Amino acid sequence: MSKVDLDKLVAQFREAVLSTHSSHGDDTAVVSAGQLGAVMRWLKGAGFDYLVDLTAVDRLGQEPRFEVVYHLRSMSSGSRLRIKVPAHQVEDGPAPEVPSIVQIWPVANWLEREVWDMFGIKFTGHPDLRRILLYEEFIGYPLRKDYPKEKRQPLIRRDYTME
Amino acid sequence: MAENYLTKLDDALNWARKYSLFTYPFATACCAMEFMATMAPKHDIARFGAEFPRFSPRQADLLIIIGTITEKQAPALHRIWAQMAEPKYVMAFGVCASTGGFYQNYGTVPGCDQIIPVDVYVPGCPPRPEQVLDGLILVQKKITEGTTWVQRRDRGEKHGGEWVTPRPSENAEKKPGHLPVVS
Amino acid sequence: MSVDYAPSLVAIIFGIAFACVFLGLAIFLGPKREDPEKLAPFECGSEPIGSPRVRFSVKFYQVAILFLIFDVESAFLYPWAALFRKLSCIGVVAGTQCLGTVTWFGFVEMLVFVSTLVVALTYVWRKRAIGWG
Amino acid sequence: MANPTHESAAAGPRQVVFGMPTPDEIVTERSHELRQRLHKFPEGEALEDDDIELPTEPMTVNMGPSHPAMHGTVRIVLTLDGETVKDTDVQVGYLHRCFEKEAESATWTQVFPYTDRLNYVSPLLNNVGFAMAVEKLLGVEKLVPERAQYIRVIVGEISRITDHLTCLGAASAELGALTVFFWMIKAREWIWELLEELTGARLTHSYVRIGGVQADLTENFSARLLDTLKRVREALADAESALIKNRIFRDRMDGIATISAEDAIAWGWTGPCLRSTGVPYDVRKDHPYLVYDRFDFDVPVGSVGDNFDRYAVRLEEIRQSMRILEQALQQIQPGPVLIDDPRIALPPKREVYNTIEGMIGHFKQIVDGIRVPPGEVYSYSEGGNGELGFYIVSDGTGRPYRCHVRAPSFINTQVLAKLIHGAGVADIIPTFGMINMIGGECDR
Repeated sequence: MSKVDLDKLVAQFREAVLSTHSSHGDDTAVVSAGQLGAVMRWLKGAGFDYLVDLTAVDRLGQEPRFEVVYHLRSMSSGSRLRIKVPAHQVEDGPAPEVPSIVQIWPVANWLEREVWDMFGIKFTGHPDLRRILLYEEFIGYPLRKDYPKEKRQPLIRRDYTME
Repeated sequence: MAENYLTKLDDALNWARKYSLFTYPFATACCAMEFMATMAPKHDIARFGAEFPRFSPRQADLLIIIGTITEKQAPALHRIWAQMAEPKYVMAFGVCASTGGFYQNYGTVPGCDQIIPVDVYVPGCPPRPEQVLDGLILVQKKITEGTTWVQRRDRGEKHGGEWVTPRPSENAEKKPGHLPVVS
Repeated sequence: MSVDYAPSLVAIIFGIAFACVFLGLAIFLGPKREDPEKLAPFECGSEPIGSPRVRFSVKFYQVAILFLIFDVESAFLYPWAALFRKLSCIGVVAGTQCLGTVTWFGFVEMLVFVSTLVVALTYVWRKRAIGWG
Repeated sequence: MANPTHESAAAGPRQVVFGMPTPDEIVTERSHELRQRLHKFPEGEALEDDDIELPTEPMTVNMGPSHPAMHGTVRIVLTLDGETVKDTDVQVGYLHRCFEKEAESATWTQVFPYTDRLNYVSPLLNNVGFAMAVEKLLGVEKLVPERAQYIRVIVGEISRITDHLTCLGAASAELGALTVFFWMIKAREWIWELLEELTGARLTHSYVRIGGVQADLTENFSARLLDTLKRVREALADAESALIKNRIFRDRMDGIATISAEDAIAWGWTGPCLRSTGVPYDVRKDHPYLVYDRFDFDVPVGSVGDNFDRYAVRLEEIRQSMRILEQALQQIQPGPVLIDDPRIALPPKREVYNTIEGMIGHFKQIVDGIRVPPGEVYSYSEGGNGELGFYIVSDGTGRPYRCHVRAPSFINTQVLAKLIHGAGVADIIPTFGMINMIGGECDR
């Protein structure tokens, strides 16, 4: 995405866009969670008709602990954009909330369910927010930095003494 | 050593069962690609009588667990093994099925023998088709010797038998079906 | 002409015996270990949901019955074809040659049989009972 | 002991007690309903018995995780009305092997074996994708030697051919054409022999390194590759002549699961599936990476976007990959295959044993991993099933802080529910086969 689009975005949403930077050729805009729906709708109107990817990063120790990362692409011009949304996690408080964009791009359905499954970030307005990769009985969110890698929660194990 | 347990009729039956193993390929991951190659004309599994994959546990003798077994898949695996008609044999195809391979994490079962008794483990990630055929020959040898898990159980051998199986540690809570969570 | 039915009798007996031997072998020699989990319905490894006793649409029954009718019809063609030479030949049949006069009786007989079923077929076709739409 | 089945939120499958309702229950329940329907019809017409269709109950069936057509890792809870599918709940995750958590505890080079097992049908394309992402983060993608880039293109296209061969073979087998399955697997076997010689493994190669590739091409590799491609072309021609004009195959594939271009874009489709709907989006053409801009090949595009178009696009893509291979084999020049920057690539063994810097460099790199400057990058390449993206965040240590994979199979499978609504049960198999969902990549 050329510098122009980024400036247009900042001009359009002055208070929503917290900061913009560009690293390794990817233009990034950090947007506040509240305005996310409006920004995304505007971007879709501005030609970004393709949601490439949606994921999250757990930056344990920094203040906005989670940040949800969206990658957009415009089919016509081929330009790409990354939108980041900070999500705060109060110490063992309720799950962080980010508005869902399933209404804008249907592809976000499973992607948001996966971020909920792996990070515990709730997407308000998502039609069917359940775990997608793990089983319902799983407690905790594995891709968080404080979840140990080998902490298994087995559904079923063979009991040698019973045979 | 195991020969004297078997009578002539059992010998004949085992001989027949050995050469007509109908496989239930419980295929999940990358090893399935290698299983296709084992079935394909070049490394033909049909030479050993195990050509016909039966996708219903009622008609299968040999359950081949092909690929990684995850915690979410484990109940399905146990249910299919339980629904297999007797006598049933199990072969763990690949390192992930045998010990969980290099996926030692919250989502993967560390080896399918945590869920069902296994007769033959075929190492390799994925094992070469020759290794798989070697594993199949090993299953056939165990059938004739009478040392497969099903035959041991029919003879009433408890764990006190000569083969060693991992025992749950003493502090494991005594609920059936649950080992302590390794943290 | 006395037709010797002995060979067909032996064939029938052999067929039944063959089936009984193998079923018997399976029943007597096969180990039996039933437990509730083994007898549960097999649904690709998942917990069985819903009940198989569900009211089906009548289409299935219709198509099955229609198939049965026309299948049995084609079954009648076999004996007819075997005896076709005898039927349409007044006089002695030497192997494949009919020494007497050749008549149309065999052919017409089957024509009548088939045409009645063709009438049934057109009726079913017009009522769209065959189609899967 | 077994966990209770999850009740899907949508029209959840009713948990019917296992047992037949008694006859009088049926009579009372049905006659009430029938009387209601009769009242609706005017007097004369009600006697016409054709119109009254007894209400049928939907049947709930599991097309469960361990199903030959479901690649063993997807469970579909089907609500069927006779043959037509009324409601589906596609459940994935049965092969979730926690790639992203494993990547966080492995050094940068140790992640390569994990990337092999993402899309395990075309492993080298994942290797190349991951290596390019890390090089982009390091900022050295221009310094990768040219011969290494050519070798990456060559092994990548060979891997793409095996991907499409396996997908077409498996889909034909699921439709009953077992002979075509054996032809395709035979063709793939020839290619695997070649790759085994080059990389050491038939399937899990781990051949690409950050900064280049692990070893140079074996001697007269190009001659043997061209011969293999000729034989693969013959096998492909046999398969095509057997299937393309086969009435049964065309009836099962034509017009089934069609999707419009707008829907495909809205649902995030990429790769052969998107191209089958007419959108010519191919990362190799739109954002050329490595040396793809030096070859001329065209992007096969379907028209209707049904199952047969996806089959034909993949078939044509195999031929385009062969064209790329032939051009790459001519243009390749001798030269180094690994970047000679000691901070990134391992020094050659000769130096490791003889010089102290080589030994220390080798030791540091194996133990602590490559020092990647902190930052984040999203790098994308054309995988077997679509745009394979790697979003990598580094905090400066030798291990990735976050390594997310944009998995084309995970996103392509999402629209399966929409494609099979109202279709017959038998149409699920070719539709799922043509989406080419690979468990390792879908569930990561």
